[in-house]
Amino acid sequence: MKNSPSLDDQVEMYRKMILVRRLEEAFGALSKEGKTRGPIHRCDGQEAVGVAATAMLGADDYLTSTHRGHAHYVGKGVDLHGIAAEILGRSTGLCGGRAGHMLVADVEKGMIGGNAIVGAGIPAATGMALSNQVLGNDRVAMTIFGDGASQTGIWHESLNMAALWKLPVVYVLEHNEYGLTVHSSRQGPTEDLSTRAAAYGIPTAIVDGNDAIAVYRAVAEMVDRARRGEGPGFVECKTYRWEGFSTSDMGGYQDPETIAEWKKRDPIEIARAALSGHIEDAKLDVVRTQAEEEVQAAMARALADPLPEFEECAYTRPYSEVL
Amino acid sequence: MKNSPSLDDQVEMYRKMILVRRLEEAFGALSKEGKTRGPIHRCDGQEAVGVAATAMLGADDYLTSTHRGHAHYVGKGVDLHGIAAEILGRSTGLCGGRAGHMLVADVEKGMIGGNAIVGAGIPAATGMALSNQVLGNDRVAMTIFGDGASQTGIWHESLNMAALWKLPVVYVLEHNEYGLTVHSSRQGPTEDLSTRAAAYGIPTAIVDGNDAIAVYRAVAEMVDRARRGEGPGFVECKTYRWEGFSTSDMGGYQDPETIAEWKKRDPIEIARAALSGHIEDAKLDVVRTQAEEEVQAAMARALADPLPEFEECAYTRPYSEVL
Amino acid sequence: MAKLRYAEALNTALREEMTRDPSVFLFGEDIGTYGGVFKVSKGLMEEFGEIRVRDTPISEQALTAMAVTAAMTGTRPVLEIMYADFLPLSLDALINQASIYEYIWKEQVQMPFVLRTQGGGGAGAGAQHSKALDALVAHIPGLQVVAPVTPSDARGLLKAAIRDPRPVIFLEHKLLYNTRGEVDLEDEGLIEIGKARTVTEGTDVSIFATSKMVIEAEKAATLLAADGISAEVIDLRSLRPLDAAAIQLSVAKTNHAVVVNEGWKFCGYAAEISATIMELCFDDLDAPVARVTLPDMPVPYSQPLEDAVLPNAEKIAAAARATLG
Amino acid sequence: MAKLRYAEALNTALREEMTRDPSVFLFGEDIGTYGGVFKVSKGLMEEFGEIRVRDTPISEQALTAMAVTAAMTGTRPVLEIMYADFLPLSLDALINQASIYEYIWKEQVQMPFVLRTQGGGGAGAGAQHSKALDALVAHIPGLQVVAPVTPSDARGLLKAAIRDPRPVIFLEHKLLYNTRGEVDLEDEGLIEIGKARTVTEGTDVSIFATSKMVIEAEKAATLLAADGISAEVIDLRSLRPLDAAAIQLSVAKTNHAVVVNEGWKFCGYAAEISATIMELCFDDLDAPVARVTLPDMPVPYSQPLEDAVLPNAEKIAAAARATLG
Ligand SMILES: Cc1ncc(C[n+]2csc(CCOP(=O)(O)OP(=O)(O)O)c2C)c(N)n1
Ligand SMILES: Cc1ncc(C[n+]2csc(CCOP(=O)(O)OP(=O)(O)O)c2C)c(N)n1
Ligand SMILES: [Mg+2]
Ligand SMILES: [Mg+2]
Repeated sequence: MKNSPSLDDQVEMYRKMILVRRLEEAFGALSKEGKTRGPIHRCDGQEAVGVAATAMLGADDYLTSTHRGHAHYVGKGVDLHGIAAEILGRSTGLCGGRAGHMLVADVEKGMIGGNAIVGAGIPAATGMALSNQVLGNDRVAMTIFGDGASQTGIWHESLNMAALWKLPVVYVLEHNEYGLTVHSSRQGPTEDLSTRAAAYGIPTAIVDGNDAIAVYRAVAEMVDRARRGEGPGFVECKTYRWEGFSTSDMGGYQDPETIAEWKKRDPIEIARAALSGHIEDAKLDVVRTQAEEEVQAAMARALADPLPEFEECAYTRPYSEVL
Repeated sequence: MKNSPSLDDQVEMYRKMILVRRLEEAFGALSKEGKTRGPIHRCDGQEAVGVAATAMLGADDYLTSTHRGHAHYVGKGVDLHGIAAEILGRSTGLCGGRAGHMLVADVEKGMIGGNAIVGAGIPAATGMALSNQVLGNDRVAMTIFGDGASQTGIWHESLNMAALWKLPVVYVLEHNEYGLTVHSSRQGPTEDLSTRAAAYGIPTAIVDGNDAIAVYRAVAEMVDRARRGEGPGFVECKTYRWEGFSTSDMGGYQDPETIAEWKKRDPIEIARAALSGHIEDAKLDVVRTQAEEEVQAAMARALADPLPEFEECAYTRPYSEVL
Repeated sequence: MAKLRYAEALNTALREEMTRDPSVFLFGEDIGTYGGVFKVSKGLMEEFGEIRVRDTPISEQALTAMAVTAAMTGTRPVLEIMYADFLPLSLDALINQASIYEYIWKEQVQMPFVLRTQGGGGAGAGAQHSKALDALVAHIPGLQVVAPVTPSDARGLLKAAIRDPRPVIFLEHKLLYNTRGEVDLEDEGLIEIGKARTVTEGTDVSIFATSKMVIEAEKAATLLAADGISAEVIDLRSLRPLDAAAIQLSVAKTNHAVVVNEGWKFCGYAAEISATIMELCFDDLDAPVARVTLPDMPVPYSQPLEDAVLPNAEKIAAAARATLG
Repeated sequence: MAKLRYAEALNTALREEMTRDPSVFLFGEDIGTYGGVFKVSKGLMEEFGEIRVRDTPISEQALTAMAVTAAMTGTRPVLEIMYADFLPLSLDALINQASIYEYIWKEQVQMPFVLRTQGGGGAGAGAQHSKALDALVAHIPGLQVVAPVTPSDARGLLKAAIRDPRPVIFLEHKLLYNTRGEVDLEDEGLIEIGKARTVTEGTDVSIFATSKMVIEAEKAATLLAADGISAEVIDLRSLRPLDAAAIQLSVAKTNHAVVVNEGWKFCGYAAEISATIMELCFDDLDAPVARVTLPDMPVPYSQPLEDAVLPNAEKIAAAARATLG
């Protein structure tokens, strides 16, 4: 089928989803022990979106993300230890601990970056696509954002301009049914949100967000179009948030049965099932084990890393005064 | 036909359109003589939208407008001399000269108000509709805005909430093909803009904006729905701006032939043609003459009125310091 | 007297005002079913229904504009903006709309709305969730801005704000919600907007502080007392309008002033207070007014970095000592 | 030397920089076909094409955010925001995005963009089109803010701003576009951001002014000279970073200072300058620093009302006289 991921791509996506899941679990556990700082937004159960949507991008392509970006970071090839250390505020973190988990950026990997202002990643990627058009290169910009972010006005201003100017940008909606604690049915009048993109004449697709292959195919088509100069595309990925909004969520508003239903559709298991028959189970087990070990090693190293000293990162011009 | 204006309504709309046209012409002439202050945005050729869209509203219903609000003001029943005096900065103006022509408000008439921030009238009416819903009254809020305003993010945030909460608000798009000097084809990728409202499940209609009866019918249906608690409606009125953007427009970007074509479809003539056969020409001539005299009288009086003294309108709390 | 958490005091104020006046309604993100991310509106949707307590989409710009016009047309909206960092999204509605109408429309309208939000650092929330943007809103004519520190003030000022005929920006602090204090629930407890509160009397130096910085200033006063310096701590409480009389009285006594605000320094709220003190008390001042603020940079995430940039008791005490020469 | 209108000087700067550097591009409302409502970009779309000179929809919020990230990825965008009154719509992009990235991302990125806009009153444009919101942008760390008054400075600062690796907010004034002045087109003419300009030397009182208020200050100096008062007029020109050395030197000489800014007073730009002068020059000051600003209210439309509220030469001279006692 057109735009299908190769078997290698599929294994890599499987591996990366495991990296993300284990990372989320590790931080969930640390948080319960009181060893993390600030809220952490886990994406357990949604890994297929971030990992598969970014799988066909090069390091030259740009990605912008949200407060819930771990799968996006890993998908875009950002170093796992660098992410873990940043989340832990270590000086070895990708941003030296200045950014924290919601704002990770790695320019070399085209990940610029996480964003904790809901909706802000959308014009950000659109501006990068504008830059690509002005420079005449063939880079594509992508932004992954939530159903909640789709209610912001800046979403619309951005999509309008992208469609008008045929900018090379791909919009990936990670629809997990919740904007913080409010169900999407109480944030907007329609179930699908991509109809709004269609109103600008932007090609849209709706896919099962827990099926990495489906996400990959739909997004790859849009990326190709964008790279060919045919303008923006929009993919709505339907998924669900297993964990609370963040580690500080007090819960009580998600239905346990719905969570249980969705857990039956674990994106990692779906990816694995698609591979079995093509690749031996034992080989896939090795992939999994190695991924798990990689997370453990990254976490252990990050936890042992030093916190930054303020002097290393005091800052002057254009900040007119520091301390 | 359902929701059709009565003959009396039609005559009244005819009369009000003449009031507006003569007002625009009077200000155009004064401006050429250097006797006005600041830019004035005329609506010659677009009168049917503002006049007909508001014809079925009561004084209890709310209307918000734009920088190009003269037809909206007159449609909503605001006193002509009060408008003229405000545009001339006189102390007898509806706002004592503090507001100027872009910001006229007359709370008793439900006109609150003009707005020179493009797009700002849209959440304004939506907020009034929210207030109506909270208070449980049966007032309707309406906002008239342009094609340019339809590119602002706040348009979308507002329409989403109106649809979600079934607010009693009617959105009337006065599509005159230009946002300042930029043609609508260079502001957005699609010819019709109401498709965007449809993406929120809001009922929409597209009408000939130069035909007062067509505007009236479409809008009246939406007003009725809104009043019945069935939620917002959206009417896109296709029209054209004969004059430049404002009295300070240096021109050069509108095609004279297109203007000439549109002038053949003068909304005042269309309204008159619809009446002829039902009402004697002589009677309609009297209506016209009286309207023209009303404008002359209002202008003459306003021009003779005094300018305000600052002391009358210095202002203290909550403004912490004045002069 | 009840001992309430700050968040509970606010909750009480909302309940009291909603009970008293049916035109009061609440809206904002996550304030309904969940009761607000800081639980300030806990239980109110159950009590007052979904029309008067409304969860909203993430649309701060329109929400603020809607609060302005809803207030103009018969209701008293109380809008929660989850973080002060999002105030820029509210600013067109505040600067170009709320600020102008009463005057420009010749007193035809009033806008009795309250915009509640919370700002400030110390929670590891990062550069986009830790700012105190007081200066942005305090700059706007026609708005009143308050920032209560004690639970009792929180209740009293919120009730006053809801009853006020004009817009009030109500600034809370994420690290205050769990602090406790006495609240006299028998008393109506209204607090007049525009009046400062003397926290500690003193004779050597006046420390004017806002929001959570008042607590740091109190601690600084203790540190200074150990050095034999008597500091007077004043909680400005009403950032706009300002209690100029209280400022003058205090500086006339101490001849030295330190201003503490958690926002940025350059063009920040502390600049206004510093300039005002200099204008009002020029002859009384023995030294320049000192400002203790966030440095002019983003709030970093990692604990040692965030600790280094936030104003605190030690920095305030050091500024006071420097002022005394 | 050519005598150019201010708008022409800006146009020249844009053309020079676009010719020099293909990564410079312009976008904004009505800047292309029409050449900008103040005709600053006249002829540039014809010359550089529609990709590099782009008319945009009315979407200030996204446009500003896009300037930030376009600047991060290899281009040098120059965005025109038609009126400073619309800056609130740009503010999330400036405060929560542009302000933070270079620091938070550990210097991985720079953002060489310029946001041009124009503010101020005097044209009968009403409360939503007459404001000087300098304080809003000057408050933001990581941004530089300039406000040239002469055509020569307009060209030189715009060229410097476009070449600067960091964001620059470029403030023009609607009543300056038609003013004329000498511009040396033979010379590159770059002007360093961060340096004030002495307009008139004097010994009795220092008047620090911004944007069009510099012209009013010059007129005030003439009025004062008639009274035998020698005023030194300094054009701050770079609102941020501030030329503290120039301020200190001048006040050391005159011992009296007046600050003039067309924005609101409370928490306004003048408050920062006033506080800074007091901090830097406390022992030199013989009187409190005076502020001359727009009063804290909306700009009314009608001529006598607008005239009454705008700061002008008479008010500046009066403040200077009062300062001298
Ligand atoms: C402008 C803005 N408003 C509100 C918030 C608070 N907030 C953070 S995440 C969030 C929900 C976002 O929902 P969605 O976009 O669906 O992302 P998800 O959390 O589901 O991944 C909210 C309201 C914010 N960070 N920024
Ligand atoms: C937020 C904002 N951006 C830009 C402007 C400048 N401006 C005034 S009117 C206008 C065009 C509006 O177009 P449209 O909504 O179609 O109204 P029309 O003038 O055609 O009636 C523009 C760009 C403004 N007033 N407000
Ligand atoms: Mg979501
Ligand atoms: Mg138009």
